[in-house]
Amino acid sequence: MSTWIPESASNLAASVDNITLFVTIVSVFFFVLISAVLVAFSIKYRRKSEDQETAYITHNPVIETIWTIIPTILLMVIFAWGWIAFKELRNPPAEAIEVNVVAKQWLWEFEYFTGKKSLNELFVQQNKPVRLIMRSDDVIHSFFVPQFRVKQDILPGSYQQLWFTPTKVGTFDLLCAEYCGSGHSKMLATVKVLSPEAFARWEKGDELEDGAALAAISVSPAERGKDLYSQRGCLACHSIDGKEVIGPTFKNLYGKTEDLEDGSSVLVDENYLRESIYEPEAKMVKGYPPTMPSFKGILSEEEVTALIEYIKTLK
Amino acid sequence: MSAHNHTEEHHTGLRVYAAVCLALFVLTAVTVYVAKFDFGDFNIVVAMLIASIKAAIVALYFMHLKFEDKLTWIYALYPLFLLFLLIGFTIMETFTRVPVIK
Amino acid sequence: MSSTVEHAESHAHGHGLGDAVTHNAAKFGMWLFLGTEILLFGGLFAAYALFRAKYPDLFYDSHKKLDVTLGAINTIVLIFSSFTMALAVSASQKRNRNWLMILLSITFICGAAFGVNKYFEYSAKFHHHIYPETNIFFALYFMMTGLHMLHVFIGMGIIFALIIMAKQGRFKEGNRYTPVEVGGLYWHLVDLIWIYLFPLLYLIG
Amino acid sequence: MANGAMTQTQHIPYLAQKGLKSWILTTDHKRIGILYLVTISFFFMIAGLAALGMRYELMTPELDFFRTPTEYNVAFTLHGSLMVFFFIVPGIAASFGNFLIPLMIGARDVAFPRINLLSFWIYLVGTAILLSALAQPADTGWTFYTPYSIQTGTKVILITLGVFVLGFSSILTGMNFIVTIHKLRAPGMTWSRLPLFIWASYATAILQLLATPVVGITLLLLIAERAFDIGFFDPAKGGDPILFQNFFWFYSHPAVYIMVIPAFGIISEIIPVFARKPIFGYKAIAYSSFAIAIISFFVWLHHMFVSGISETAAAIFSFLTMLVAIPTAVKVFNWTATLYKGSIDFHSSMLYALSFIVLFTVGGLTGVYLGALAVDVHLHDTYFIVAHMHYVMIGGTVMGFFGALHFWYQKWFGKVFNELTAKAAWFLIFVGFNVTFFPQFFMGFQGMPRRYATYPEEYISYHALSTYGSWILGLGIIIMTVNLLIPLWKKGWPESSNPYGSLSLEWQVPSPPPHENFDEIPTVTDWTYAYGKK
Repeated sequence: MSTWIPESASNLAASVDNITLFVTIVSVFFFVLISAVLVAFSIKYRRKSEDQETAYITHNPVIETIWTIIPTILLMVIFAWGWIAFKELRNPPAEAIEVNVVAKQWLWEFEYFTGKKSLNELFVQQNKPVRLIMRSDDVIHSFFVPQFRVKQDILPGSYQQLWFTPTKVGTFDLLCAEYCGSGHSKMLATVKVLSPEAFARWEKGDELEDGAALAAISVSPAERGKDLYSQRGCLACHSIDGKEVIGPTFKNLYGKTEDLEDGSSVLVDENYLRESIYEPEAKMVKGYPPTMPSFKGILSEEEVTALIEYIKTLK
Repeated sequence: MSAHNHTEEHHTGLRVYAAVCLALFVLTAVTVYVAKFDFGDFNIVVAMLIASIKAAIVALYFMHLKFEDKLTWIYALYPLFLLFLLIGFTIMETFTRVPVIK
Repeated sequence: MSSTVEHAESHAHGHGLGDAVTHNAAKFGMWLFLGTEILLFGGLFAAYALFRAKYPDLFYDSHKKLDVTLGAINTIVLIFSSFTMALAVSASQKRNRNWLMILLSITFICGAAFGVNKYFEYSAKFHHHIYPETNIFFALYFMMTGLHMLHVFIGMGIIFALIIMAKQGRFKEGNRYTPVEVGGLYWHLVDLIWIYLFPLLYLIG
Repeated sequence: MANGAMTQTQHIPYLAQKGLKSWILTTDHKRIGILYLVTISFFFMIAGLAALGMRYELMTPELDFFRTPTEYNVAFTLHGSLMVFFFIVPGIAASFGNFLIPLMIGARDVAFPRINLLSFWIYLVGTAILLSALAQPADTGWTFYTPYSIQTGTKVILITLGVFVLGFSSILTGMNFIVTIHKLRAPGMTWSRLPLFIWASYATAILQLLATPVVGITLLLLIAERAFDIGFFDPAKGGDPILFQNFFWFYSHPAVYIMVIPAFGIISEIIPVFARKPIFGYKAIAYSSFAIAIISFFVWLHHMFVSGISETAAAIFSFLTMLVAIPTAVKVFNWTATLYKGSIDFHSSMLYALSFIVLFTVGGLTGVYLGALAVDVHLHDTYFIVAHMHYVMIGGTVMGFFGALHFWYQKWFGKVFNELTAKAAWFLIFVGFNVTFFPQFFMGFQGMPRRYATYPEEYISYHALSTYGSWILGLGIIIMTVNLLIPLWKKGWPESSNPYGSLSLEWQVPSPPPHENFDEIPTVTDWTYAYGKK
């Protein structure tokens, strides 16, 4: 990773980087110029005596015209260049593969044209253009992958699109860039760019390539639950160290008796936890906002079991 | 300075004000009347045109804009320009949003 | 060092500003303020334009629930009050205190009539379970007419103050009628905005 | 005419009268200016504390200082809305504008002294509402973006109501200044002789007057939306969330210039005095303020390049944004050129003015990145924006404000501060500011999004550096404040009323000025900047 701009991992990065470089050269030039002149004048014309002679210069049309025209030309070049690169960002090729994206407080859901779904992990194939069709279930979110140089706000009530062709195999951070509430900074996901072979295997459902799935068959349910806790966005709202974030903390949750909004109370056991994951608003604990989305169809029964096992370990 | 201690007073007469008032009544009747006809997309244009004529009459005569200096005119018209800008660009932005074909 | 100022003998007048300067400044200030009022309503007009373009049918169907006759009567009332206000300014310039008070009172009564009319209109809407949250048209209707109503009330307050001032004989000489003229400008703006609200809300073709 | 010729026969400084009533019921523009100065400084301090808290939190990637992310979000909302609406928007215009405009144009007061007091009172009511909102603060960010601001469980209505009320104060002040500048100029004070601070104040006043009502109605709609459950901005009810952004930026982009144009004016006053040179390209600077004031109404969509607006709309607004950069660039060149063949005295206020040029240049140039469409897509909503905004707001406005404080200090209060301490404080502020915000440009390039309570490990070194910088900056501001407060306890006024040899009208009366500024309204015979004229 270079120090000033992240590595480029999409077809769009190069043109964005080129214009960025141009703007940077222009900016550095003018910054150095102005600073140097300022410092030079400050030294040369510093007040040495009270009656130092000064020149009576009020204006100079030639100089003023020149330094109005030069920035104007440069700015127009930057505008035009930025626009050209922007057009590329905005216009996906026809052959792009579509992926549906749902952003909600505070997780990402991806649905592929094969019907496969994934949560907080976007799988794409190297060198194959992808078109994301994105909607939000609640407030404005923004899809941002720094290495791809793409960003698009996702609005509730309409579809937004974004496209890119990943050029490098690897895992890249996907960040929510539009402030969306208390879980905003935890609304992170990853984009997994797979080689064509790996992608084909993944599509077939043979997920052995996938570290998480691999772990699923070889680790205890509680450990699997721990991974799910961070991958599936639970951590945005539920702490494991007793802090109150948005929802109740998981620490010492199992076996506790919670007071509900309707005045009754409930013992937190396996069934209550399962119900709360699938139907969060069925039994609301007193004093918490009804913001949790349902994980029905997102987390399998097996995964819910793993999560419950994990919660049980948090004492 | 004390020699010019009064500003121009525009003693617009009762007759002018009455005529203006009457014109406004008539235009109100006209706008209600024409609303009964359907000009398609021009309904709003017609209605706004009549309203603007009425507004102009109120401003020019009742509010004496007719007798005001250039400066007042500028500051009476500039907000209208900004209003058009606000409405125009907002509408332009809203209706040029690219529909995502799904 | 060269100087940029000198003292002329001729500026002998006191510390207060001349009447003419005050009068012009006050009028100009009010015009500036009216500009901000236009832009305050401007946001509502822009929202109206946007949503009407988006939902023409909703706007058409909803506007039928408004009473054109009441709206038209209110338009006439406001125009008439503008007329009497203009005459009041004229009377104040002629230092005709009796006429000034009569005309201001008529204007005030017109404002009150407008308010009463609006009260009946609103209660009829509530009676038919039409509230701001009913749909976007009524949200705009209540916001626009409500904000306008607020301006009518403020205008009536100003007129009331002017009547009191006239009663105390404050507009006798010089340019002391400035408050009447400035208050009049404000009242005309209230009328001016209603001139647009009426066709926009009541007369959608 | 020598300076001494204007000595007042009975000089009773406007500060002489004592007692609470003499302050809260004053119609003297100078006293109202002080009232504003005290209030805005108070909010500057509170908002600054919120910023220090946020920076302290961001030392480490995980949450440790605040207990919940919501607390962090409340902190940046408070920081943003206090700084923007309660300090920087009214800031220079209300404090220095009030103090200087009548003095500089040769008037006894503003056109409507009582409305001036009224607008201060409205400002106080707004601040009171806001302070009561502090008990249950909102977490929306200062932009109040819908639909989050409609859905959040925190109390949004109070804080927006506070800002709404404040808007009227801004409008009345703007109206007052425009009328004052048009109608109350002293004889001979033609438009081409006006100090540039007046030109800048006039341009600012236009923006205050005509942009503020739009944010007023926007916030009113937001309040109505929350209170009555209607749906202008909520797509679930048929509304349009982008409409809010359109309305909000229609105000808030011009508002950026409300914040910074007065600082342009200040810099244009300070540099000629301490360089003993006429300002270079007077007309260009004067007109460019106006050009900026007018064009700034046409560029608001550049805040929305990734909000889903069309390519065409984006292109038009990118183009218009570039146009705004031109007058700004011209100003920077003019200020620099003024130094040529001058006699430069590095008074503390001059140091602020010079650092303004450097820092504002960074702020302006980084603005070009954000105006260029494709680059903005990458940088939007990252720390690059945060850094850019602070280079303009602190590097620009606050440097101008601090410069003005040091330059007109003697004029306002008739006291002298310790110049050496002032220079030391300036040094700390300059260094601290750059250490705080320069790393944020790199962080932004790397993709660190703004408004994150926690963040991925890889940004830790930038964040830590930035936090250390905030401590230096904070220390500098504390030293500066103490240095400026100490002399206020001393009795008596200094000998010289025009210590820096300024030609501008306000320095031709005693310091501090008498109640109605001038015994006799002066007649102006020459340009304000005729330094070194032979």
